[in-house]
Amino acid sequence: MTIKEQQDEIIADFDFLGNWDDKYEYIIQLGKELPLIDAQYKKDENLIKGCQSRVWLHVDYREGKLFFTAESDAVITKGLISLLIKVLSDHTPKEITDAQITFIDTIGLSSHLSPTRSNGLLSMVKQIKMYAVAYQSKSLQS
Amino acid sequence: MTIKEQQDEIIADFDFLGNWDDKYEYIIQLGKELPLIDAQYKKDENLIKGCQSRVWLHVDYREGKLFFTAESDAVITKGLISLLIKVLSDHTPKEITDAQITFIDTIGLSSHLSPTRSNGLLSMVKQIKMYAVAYQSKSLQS
Amino acid sequence: MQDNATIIEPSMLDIEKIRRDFPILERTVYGYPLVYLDNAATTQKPEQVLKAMDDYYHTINSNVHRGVHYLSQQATEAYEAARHTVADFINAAHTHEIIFTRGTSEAINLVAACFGKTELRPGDSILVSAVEHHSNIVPWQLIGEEKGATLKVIPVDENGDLIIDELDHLLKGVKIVAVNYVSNSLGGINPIREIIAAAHRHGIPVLVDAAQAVQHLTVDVQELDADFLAFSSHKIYGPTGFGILYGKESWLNKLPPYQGGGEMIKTVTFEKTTYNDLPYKFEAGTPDMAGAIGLAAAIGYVQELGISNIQQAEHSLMTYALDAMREIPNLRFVGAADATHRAGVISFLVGDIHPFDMGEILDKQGIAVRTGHHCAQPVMDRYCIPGTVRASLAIYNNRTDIDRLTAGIRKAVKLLA
Amino acid sequence: MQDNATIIEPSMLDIEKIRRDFPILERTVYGYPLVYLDNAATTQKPEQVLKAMDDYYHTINSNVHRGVHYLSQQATEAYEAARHTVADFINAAHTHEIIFTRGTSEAINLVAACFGKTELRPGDSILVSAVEHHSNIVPWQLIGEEKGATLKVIPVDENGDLIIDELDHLLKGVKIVAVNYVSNSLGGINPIREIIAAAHRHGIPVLVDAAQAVQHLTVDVQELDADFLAFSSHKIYGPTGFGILYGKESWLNKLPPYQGGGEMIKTVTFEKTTYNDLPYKFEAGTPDMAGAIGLAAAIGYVQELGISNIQQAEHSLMTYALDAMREIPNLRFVGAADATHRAGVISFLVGDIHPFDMGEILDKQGIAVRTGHHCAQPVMDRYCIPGTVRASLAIYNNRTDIDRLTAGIRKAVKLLA
Ligand SMILES: Cc1ncc(COP(=O)(O)O)c(C=O)c1O
Ligand SMILES: Cc1ncc(COP(=O)(O)O)c(C=O)c1O
Repeated sequence: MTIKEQQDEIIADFDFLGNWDDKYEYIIQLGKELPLIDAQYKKDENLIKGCQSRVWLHVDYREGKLFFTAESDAVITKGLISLLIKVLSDHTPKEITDAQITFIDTIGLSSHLSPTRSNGLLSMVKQIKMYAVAYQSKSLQS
Repeated sequence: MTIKEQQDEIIADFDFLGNWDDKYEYIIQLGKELPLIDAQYKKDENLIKGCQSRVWLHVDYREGKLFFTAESDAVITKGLISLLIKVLSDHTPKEITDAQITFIDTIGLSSHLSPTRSNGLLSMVKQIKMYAVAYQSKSLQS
Repeated sequence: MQDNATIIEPSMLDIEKIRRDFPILERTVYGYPLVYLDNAATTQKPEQVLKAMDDYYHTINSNVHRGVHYLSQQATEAYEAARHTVADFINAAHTHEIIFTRGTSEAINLVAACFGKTELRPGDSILVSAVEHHSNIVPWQLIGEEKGATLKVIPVDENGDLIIDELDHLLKGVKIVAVNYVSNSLGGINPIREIIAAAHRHGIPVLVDAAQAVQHLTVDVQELDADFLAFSSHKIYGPTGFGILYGKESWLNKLPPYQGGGEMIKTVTFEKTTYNDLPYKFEAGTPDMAGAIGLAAAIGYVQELGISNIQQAEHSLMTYALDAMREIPNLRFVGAADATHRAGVISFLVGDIHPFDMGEILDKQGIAVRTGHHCAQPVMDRYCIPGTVRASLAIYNNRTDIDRLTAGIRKAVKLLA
Repeated sequence: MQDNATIIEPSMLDIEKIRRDFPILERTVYGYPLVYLDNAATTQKPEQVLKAMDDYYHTINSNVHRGVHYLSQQATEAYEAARHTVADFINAAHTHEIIFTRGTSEAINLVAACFGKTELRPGDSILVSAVEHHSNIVPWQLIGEEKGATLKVIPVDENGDLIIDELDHLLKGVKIVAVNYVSNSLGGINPIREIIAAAHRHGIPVLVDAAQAVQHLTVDVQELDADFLAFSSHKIYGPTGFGILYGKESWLNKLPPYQGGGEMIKTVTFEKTTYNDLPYKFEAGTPDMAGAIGLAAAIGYVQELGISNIQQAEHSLMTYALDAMREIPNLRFVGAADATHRAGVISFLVGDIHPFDMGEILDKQGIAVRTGHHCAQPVMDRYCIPGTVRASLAIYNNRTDIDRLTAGIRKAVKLLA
């Protein structure tokens, strides 16, 4: 699936969920399920600046594609991260740099991307994009 | 005349003057007439702190009474000073410390006594009172 | 809940009437009527305060002090009357002991910088407590770094109480003590009388951070014998961007000026400048006239209600809230659990729910609380927690607010646990 | 007067319509309709500004940045949008180059203190001009005294023009230049482009005091290549107690922090504190949310009218005023006599009438002007005068105001001369 298709699928899933409780219940469920980041990667270098909740992000580069694992100590953030990873993992650096992340807005959690919230999710998106740019220029050189 | 009588006389004089122009004209006239302070007394020690206009005040003590001469570089202030001196000069220290200066208020120039105006007139009243207190304690001692 | 609640005396105040002075309380958030329990961060403003500022701007707005003209004199009188209102409110001995600042933070920075400049030497120390707001830590670190002085800390116990048994020992080498009256992160009322008495026995001055105190308790600077005291307008129903530094005349006269500018000087030449008298020596630049007038109106509002009536009403609501929250399984309070040692603030956690998650689910229900470290990271480090959820009260909060809060917490627990 | 007046183009602005935005202009003073010509001290505020602040307090008032809840996010967005509006207004390259302060004075003090701390050594000098406001002299004296640095002064000629022929020579040993764009005492527009260019040739940064410029002229920090620039909200139709420091990103990153407190730090322990990114590094404590929103509304108001339309209208009124005043016997202008080199301010004296007397008689006629040294004593010393009478214009002033002023001066002359 493309990044766009992945996002559309998430949006469709959320359309089924009527009110905010159901949406949050679903995200929280995802947050509880997210495979924990490998313990060795839950270290300070992988910590993303975020005032309210902490987020760790690890990246692997295999066969031209980027794979992410992540963790947060806040479960709602973790749930959103899990969606974000589903959307962006297993794609080429170029696909990731080109991607528009729209689903968070569409499902009504845009406040998590507000620069004023400083909760780590926006920083995480930025960090993923930076990794993608870095690997893209690397792959262009090699 | 007592200080009270002097003030009443001034107030009565001003009652004849209808509008503000006439009152100011009168005060300004007085300001122009005030016998200049003796040149030797127009010195920094006699300068009274006042932001907008400068006021010099000199005091003489003769036969149990205080006599004031004064000067200001602003003519309206000078006119008011001339009234003030007319009221307070040639009185005993005790009469001066006991006196209530009400005429400035009554003739409608109370703003000159506003602590926020810092134009020297209020400081001058305070200074005169301080001289009076000083000479009063002196005369009590001797 | 009602049944086993502590006995609550009827309040002298009509809270529903008070609420009508705060129209923002009628708004909705996500379709729910707003429950505003973030008052320790900033309070809402009554119409009386907004009207006082509007009136100022509509009738006498003008630069103060240096003007001969009518508006300027009216503005100056209103501005200086505000200073008088503040002096009266905290019972300062002199009106000129009241310095207008931008807020508590600036007030503390002013003292730290000016005191530090002349009084701190390498090896000296500054004593703060373990429950300070960053604004009462960082200014001292900044000047300490410059002067080679270090911070010492009055420790805190598990209940959030300062441990003051060792105070005499701690005070060795200390040049100034800076402590808050009420902690913004835990809500505990600190034993500042004891701290001030101990410091004064050693001839050490004390700055009291009263940012979370003046809106809840009677504060009398002479009775406390505080050398300096700071608070913010925006936390006591006044406008943003304004605050107070009280300083004893003798100290304020002793300290060098802080900032340079208009009004704080007497004469200026390029070679030499002489400074103005108190309070102007510490007020550089055009002051915040509307801010002063707004704060005076806020203090007037508080005085009309009566600070002891406010204290009683808030105590009663606090008791109600603590009782109700105690019923929630796995909820634990951070800091003192009883209402008597507390003003305004309830910090809590439920199970291992992250405060940020709790805050978000409460927000979705229209309930505004604060989550995180509350600018008091050392307090969080002390308890080894990432932060707390903080509900904080003001005089317009009612039992409905508390019922909504407890119901909201229960709902959040159901979703999150 | 009209006959020999300079040709005046019709203004693009409807001044009478503008006046209706400022209800205070309808008030009377001593029975006369108010003529407010003390705009260089502080301007009046349009309803749009008061409404923006009222709306803020009525709908989203909340502490910014640290809150998860809805109001706090709304408040933060409005607050940061205000920063964006300011950045856009002076064409800053980055929004985070805009630091919110209490006013011009605080902004200059901030730069003086922080720049001084790391960049000034004994024997260095700071270059100011002979026509500075005290707020751009005293902060440099304070830090100079601490660091052993001294002030040097760009001289001024009889007409009030800065003498910049010797600038390259003057700049020797100078670490920073601080000059105003428009002088508040004389109204002259200073050659800051030339001063900045000369300073930069020597690698010296320049702070521009734009307190009397932004409300009258287009100010573009990138075009000017200013390193720092300061102005006050209350002089550009905004609320009191608020102001702006612009700094080039590179300089702001280089300078140490100013005050300590919440929001300006990243992490705090009692041992060590790390500072936040720009602009927060320089903003300690709860900010003045309403102030920021009020200033943004004021800038919006100015932008809607168009700063070049304002400039043209004010120029036209200035020409009218200077022409009319020139007819008054014995009236002499202090500073440039023509409208082209002047913005907003007319400083004058008549014969040997004391400015204080003139101001009082004008006041009695409902005309508000300022008298005295205008916080620029060195300027008065330069001209050997105790002060001036200063009439200063804003966009709501009209020819009636000027006619009332000239008639008022004539009446004062009749009484006083
Ligand atoms: C040129 C100039 N600089 C600085 C200031 C100081 O501004 P504020 O008093 O708003 O801090 C003023 C006005 O008072 C001014 O006119
Ligand atoms: C105890 C305490 N001290 C200081 C401050 C700082 O006050 P402000 O941010 O208004 O400067 C606060 C609030 O933020 C506080 O709660």
